[in-house]
Amino acid sequence: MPTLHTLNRGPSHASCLEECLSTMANDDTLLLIEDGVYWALPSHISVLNDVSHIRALKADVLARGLHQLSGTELVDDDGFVGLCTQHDRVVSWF
Amino acid sequence: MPTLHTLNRGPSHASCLEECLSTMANDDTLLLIEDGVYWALPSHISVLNDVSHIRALKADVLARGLHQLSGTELVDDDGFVGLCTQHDRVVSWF
Amino acid sequence: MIFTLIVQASPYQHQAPETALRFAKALLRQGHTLHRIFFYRDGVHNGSALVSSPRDEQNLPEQWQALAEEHDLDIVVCIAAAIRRGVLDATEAKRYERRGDNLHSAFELSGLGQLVEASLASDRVITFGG
Amino acid sequence: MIFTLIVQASPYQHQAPETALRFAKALLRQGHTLHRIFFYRDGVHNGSALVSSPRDEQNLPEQWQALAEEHDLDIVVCIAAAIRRGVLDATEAKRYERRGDNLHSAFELSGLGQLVEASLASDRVITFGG
Amino acid sequence: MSINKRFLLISRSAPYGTSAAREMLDIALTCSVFEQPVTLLLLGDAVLQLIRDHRPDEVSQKNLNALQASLAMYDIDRILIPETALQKHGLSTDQLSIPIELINAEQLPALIAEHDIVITI
Amino acid sequence: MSINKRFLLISRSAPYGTSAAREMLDIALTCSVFEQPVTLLLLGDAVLQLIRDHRPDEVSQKNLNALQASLAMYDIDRILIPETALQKHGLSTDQLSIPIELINAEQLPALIAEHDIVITI
Repeated sequence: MPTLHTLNRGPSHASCLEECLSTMANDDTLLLIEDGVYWALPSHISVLNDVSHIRALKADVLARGLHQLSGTELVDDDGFVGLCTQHDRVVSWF
Repeated sequence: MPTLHTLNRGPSHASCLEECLSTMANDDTLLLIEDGVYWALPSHISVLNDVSHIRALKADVLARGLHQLSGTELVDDDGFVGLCTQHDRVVSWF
Repeated sequence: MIFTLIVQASPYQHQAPETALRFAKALLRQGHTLHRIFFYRDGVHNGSALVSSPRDEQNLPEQWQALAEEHDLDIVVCIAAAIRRGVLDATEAKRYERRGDNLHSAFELSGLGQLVEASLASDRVITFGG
Repeated sequence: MIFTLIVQASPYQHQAPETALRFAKALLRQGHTLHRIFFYRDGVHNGSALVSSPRDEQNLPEQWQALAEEHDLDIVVCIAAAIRRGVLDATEAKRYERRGDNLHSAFELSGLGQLVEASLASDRVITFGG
Repeated sequence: MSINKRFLLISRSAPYGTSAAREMLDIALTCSVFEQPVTLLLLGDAVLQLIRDHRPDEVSQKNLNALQASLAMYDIDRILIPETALQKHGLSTDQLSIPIELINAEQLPALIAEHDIVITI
Repeated sequence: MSINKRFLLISRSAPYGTSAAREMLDIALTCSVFEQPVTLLLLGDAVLQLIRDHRPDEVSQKNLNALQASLAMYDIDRILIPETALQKHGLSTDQLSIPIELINAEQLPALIAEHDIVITI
């Protein structure tokens, strides 16, 4: 039943995240990729308070100099594939 | 001295408009083009309250079925060129 | 598991195709099946044989080609989207009387039906957009 | 007045090039001078000679070509942006050993210096992005 | 094709500024040709696609209203819009080009869960 | 070239997700090569371009920090960021890769007015 949502837009694209969140069920997972990883910055993470399962793509976090992001679990590309298999469908927000 | 600002993104891109507005001087003009013309809808126009000079590009208004937009002065392509000549520089927001 | 990927963004300008490439490599590494990669919208430019990159930058179309050859992948560029954007194989170049073609030989031009068919045949469909 | 236009978006996917075309026609109609149109980023695809459009849709690259020929315009495609995106003239196709070229003959590949030079020579520089 | 999967196409884009609206409809019609049930969900600015009386000849584009009108002929009759999106733009259903189904924001997660394939565009 | 014009380049984009940051720097360096004074204004997510310790080899891209570090050698030393943009992302100037000039939001209209050519990217 649960859905994996990926999101690749940064905080300037607030409506992209809002629309993503509006479709998320409690047991869904949000995977932040590309510019979406900036939502995991301490100054933005609170908008994700209602999301139980948050992951961020490791390559994108490292690429952008966000090594010290705490609190958000990182997944590598294999983990991304794993998340896809563990959820029934994937919805991409961009 | 005054600047012409064009903006081509719709209400989903609120930060595009916000950043545009943050750079506008009192005597500047805002020209809404392409998807930017939706800001002239009655439900959105109030965010432009502080802008003294607002125009919308006629072709884009008509293309999108917004013929009954009232309150916003329309300019055609010749008017767009005219606005460029009447201002010292043009800043495009997209 | 059987995957299909949809790539909707142009390479270089958007990161999405690079993310899709890494994802494709990871799923193949794990032993999953990649039924098809379908390139749509400006994503059709991933099929260009004319892209060149400085030596220290990656060439996405060539990487797709190499991956497809290594794993015998079906990489399809949407024909309707491609023709409007100037991505042609020899057949279409002739049909539309254009002076040449530019689709990398590993790619195939085909219709949106290939997207629907792939969705039916796959366990997961993942979109990469920009 | 002397104008230069910068077009940063790909045709068909974005409306910006079509807006730029209408703007260019309007300024020429009014007797202004169009010093140069500079195509940058995915805007380089405006220079593709391989785009085909159904009869009831417009072909932007052909329209640019027609306008340039009618008014003897200087329409320049950024060479660094173009090579990375697979838009080549015969010289670059040879230099990079690609199998063909696809730049419409009315366009010229050149460097960002042409953008700076045009800005200096013009009264107004207008960017069309998407 | 024998297997049926339920397709959900999600659009977030206004019409004409980009080709997204047009290219979503192209996927929808293809699903229908292949006899797959397809639902359209229009979020945010995508609601604006359904305003009536487009005159896109002004910007040299094809009329999306005409394509929208053809959806019913292809048995695509589930076009969903969240009430909040309509309200945000100050629109009411009688201003739209085709009949749509209003959905409460709370129903969106269930909507996603009842589809097999979700394609955003 | 003899005529001098003051160029202002405005970016609104985060790095790496699109090529905008890179292609803005390419214009900036070209202005400098042609001996034209150029100012960079980073708004919104563009501030994130200046976070330190990028490792873009992870996503097969070139390091923007390195390009940013070369700006000073090209006499491009006016890199402006609105205080509000920095605050929005919870960043302080000492977390950034290169020295920048903070600007009050109220000064932005005057900044635009003091430049001849404004290019957004």
